[in-house]
Amino acid sequence: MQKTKLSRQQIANRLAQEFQDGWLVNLGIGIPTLCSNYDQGDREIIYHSENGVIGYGSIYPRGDEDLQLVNAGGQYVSLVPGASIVHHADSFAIIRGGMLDLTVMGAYEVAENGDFANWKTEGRKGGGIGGAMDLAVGAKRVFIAMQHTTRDGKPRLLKRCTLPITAKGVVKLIATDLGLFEVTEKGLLMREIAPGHRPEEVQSLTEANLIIADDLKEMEV
Amino acid sequence: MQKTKLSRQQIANRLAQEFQDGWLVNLGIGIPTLCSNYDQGDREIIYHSENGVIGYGSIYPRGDEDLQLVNAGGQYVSLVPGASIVHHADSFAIIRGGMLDLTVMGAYEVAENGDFANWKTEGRKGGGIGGAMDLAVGAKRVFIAMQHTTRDGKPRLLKRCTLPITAKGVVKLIATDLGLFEVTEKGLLMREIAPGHRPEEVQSLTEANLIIADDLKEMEV
Amino acid sequence: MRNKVYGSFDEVVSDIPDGSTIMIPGFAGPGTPRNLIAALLRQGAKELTAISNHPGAGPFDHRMDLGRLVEAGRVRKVVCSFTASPHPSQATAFEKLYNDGAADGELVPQGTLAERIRAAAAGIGAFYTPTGVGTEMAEGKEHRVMNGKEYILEYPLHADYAFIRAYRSDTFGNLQYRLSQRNFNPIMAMAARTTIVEVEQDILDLGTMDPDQVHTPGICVDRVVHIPEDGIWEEAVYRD
Amino acid sequence: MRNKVYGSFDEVVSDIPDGSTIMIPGFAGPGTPRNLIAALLRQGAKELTAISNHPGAGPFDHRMDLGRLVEAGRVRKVVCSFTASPHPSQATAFEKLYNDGAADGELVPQGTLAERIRAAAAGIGAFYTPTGVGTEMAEGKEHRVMNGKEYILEYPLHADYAFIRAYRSDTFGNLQYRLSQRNFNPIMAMAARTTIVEVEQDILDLGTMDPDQVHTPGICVDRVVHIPEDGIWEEAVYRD
Repeated sequence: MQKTKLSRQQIANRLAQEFQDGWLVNLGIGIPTLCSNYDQGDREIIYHSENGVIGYGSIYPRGDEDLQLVNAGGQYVSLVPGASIVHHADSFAIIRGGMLDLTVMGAYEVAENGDFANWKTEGRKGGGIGGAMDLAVGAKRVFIAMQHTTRDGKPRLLKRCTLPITAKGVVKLIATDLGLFEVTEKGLLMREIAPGHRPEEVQSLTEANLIIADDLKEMEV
Repeated sequence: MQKTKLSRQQIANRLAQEFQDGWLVNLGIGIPTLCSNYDQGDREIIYHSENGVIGYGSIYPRGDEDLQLVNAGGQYVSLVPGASIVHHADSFAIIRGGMLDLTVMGAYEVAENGDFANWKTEGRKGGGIGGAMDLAVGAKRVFIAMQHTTRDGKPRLLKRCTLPITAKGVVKLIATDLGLFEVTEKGLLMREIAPGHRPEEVQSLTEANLIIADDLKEMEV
Repeated sequence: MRNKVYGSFDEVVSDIPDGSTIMIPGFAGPGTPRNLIAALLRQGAKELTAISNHPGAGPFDHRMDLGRLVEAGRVRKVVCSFTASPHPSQATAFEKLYNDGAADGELVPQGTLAERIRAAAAGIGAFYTPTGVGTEMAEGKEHRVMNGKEYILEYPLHADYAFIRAYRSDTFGNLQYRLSQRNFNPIMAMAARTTIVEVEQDILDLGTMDPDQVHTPGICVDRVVHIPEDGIWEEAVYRD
Repeated sequence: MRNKVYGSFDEVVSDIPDGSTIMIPGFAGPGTPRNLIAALLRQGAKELTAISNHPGAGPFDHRMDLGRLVEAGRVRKVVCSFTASPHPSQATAFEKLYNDGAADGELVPQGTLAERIRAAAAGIGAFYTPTGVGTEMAEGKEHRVMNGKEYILEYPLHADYAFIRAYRSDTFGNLQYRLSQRNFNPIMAMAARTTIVEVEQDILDLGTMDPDQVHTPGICVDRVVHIPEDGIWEEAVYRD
């Protein structure tokens, strides 16, 4: 078996497979917005974007885009039949009011207690919060899509976050280029692993102690 | 000169004459809603109703009404070109946010200090506030249109309100069937008087001390 | 997107339990969900709390509204801006029960009522409003002066159900209202846990309503029923 | 109703004084009032405070936005949800000045930003939100637990001017937006003391816009300018 890390789109696809029929899902900037490219078949997922777009679909090919229609990442998207538009205060009313079944976000760090950090990096003044803090407290579930390590190979799945957090104890599921991880009361459960990798390899790139699922699966890519 | 009291429509007309070109004006239930029947000639007044109608006109003749379009008093009204509709929270955002140049309301009592009472009557449990308290604190000016006395002939322009007040010190101008009164720092100034009436007659039906304007005019009816 | 269209009013209110809190919009007629109220009257749920600008009419107005549920003794409490009518001649069904202590009332200025409903929809924990300062409405409430202006603290109003009257809907429940029918409908539709709608026009196919012209997004709507020809339609009531 | 249509962008921004607070909508492009920003750049007002989701681009994006005013040293402070860009490769003009202490920043979560703007429009004195609890954003803020949930207190954001980008307007300033162009535009148009609009389509005659389909009532609008053919239009920028 060839040793393979998941691509950005594959990370997005893996999380998209977890979406349940009828869910209202917010996709954040970065890998998460790629989730709307995944073909859900018979399942119907309604994508919400913080800028007030309710019911968008795949990212548009260049040249075919509508310049007035972007997702949270500023990418041009399509609308699905039944879509609607609201203004920013109503969009965040929907978020804060608890209507989202799920939000998918990127992160710099996730801790085994479900804390995560995605708005401020080491040594920089200021930060970029966007809608992350509202989404993290408002949505029924928070999933994270991220690279398993920094570019320098440092772990991002930690015992405790080192960066200023975005919200406390809200993360439920994490997909990285190396696996799929569930935040449980006992710690971080590795449910799936990237093709050709051994659990010890993944653990060596992870600060948090990984619990290996009894039925650990190899990810389909 | 024949002794004449103003009709409800005449009371409304007298206040409507005070409206300034371009004003955004809310009309409350009762005599105030009759103001939109007054022909403002070249002046343009935009009427706002608490139920979210912005830009309505005269009350519709029976049979011609649109059943989906009422003013604050539940009367069927016309729309003027340039009208728009908002929902109740936005309508009261406009009120509370300070966009109204004027609100005209009815009252049970008005005091010489500008307090007024229009939501709870003597000896009744509960009350009917409607939008009155929001309008009273939100609008730039409050005018009152009312009968000068109760049906039993008791004064309603008082030194101090006896009923629970709607708001403190906000009333600027009052039109009754007997005159036009301005709330000033020195007290209640009678600027105009109903045709054929003497100031002493009006004072005898008024608890507050009336200051008689040097240029007291007889009202045109 | 999921088809939320049901065939009858009785069906869409069948599961509403005793003790529910229900938001009921409408302002002097337009926007009142008369068919859903009639269905709930048939259904029998009791001990209800209603959140509504007005507690519904009394004997002076024959139209189907919240007043009929109150008259039938099915409403425990009404949160509204009129616990008494402005004119004693138009005393409501609620007012009589309220005076006798047979029903509870919470009197709220209309703008505060709208804002409390909107706060529930928006996940806001509480807000400071200037409305009511210096009046009986402010008694017992937390006061605060900010930038020289006095405010009182008000809390959100949540509900189990909202009954909604709309002009148009598509099969997913994207809604449009017509003229002053809009009033409390959009904010109540967003605030309640379950939102049930009666619709005047024929239900539209998905994708035929302009996304820019949706007043209430379908994600806020759970059940939709088209008003049949023999349903309850708005009718003229004249007021001086 | 009054005709609010002006002939040029220079004219409608001519009276904006130094030290003004200006709301600037837009989200990743759509809804950004580029022509008004360009006019203000020509006009010369300085010591500005901007309220905007994003402080505008840097050298990596050539489009006319708030970043140009910042680059030109005309902005004293930005209230926004990005005082630093997510990617250092896309460092904004503001970020550089902010790091050097040459410009001030106030970092606000996006939903709190929207709600603070809406609170200003609605005359709300302050509100409790759960957003940011347990993070650096909550430090120094008043906390309160209600129904077992923790909230922090946030205050309204007022402004002297709002620059608005709309799709359609009539002569009175009733506005419609198209798709995600809407974003912050409706709430900023309601919140600012003076609201100035650039409009894409030909200005409509009074009475030709459906009252049910107005996104921003004309009573919230003060000045309207139609974008001429040689004006600044939206253009494609692709992001991975």
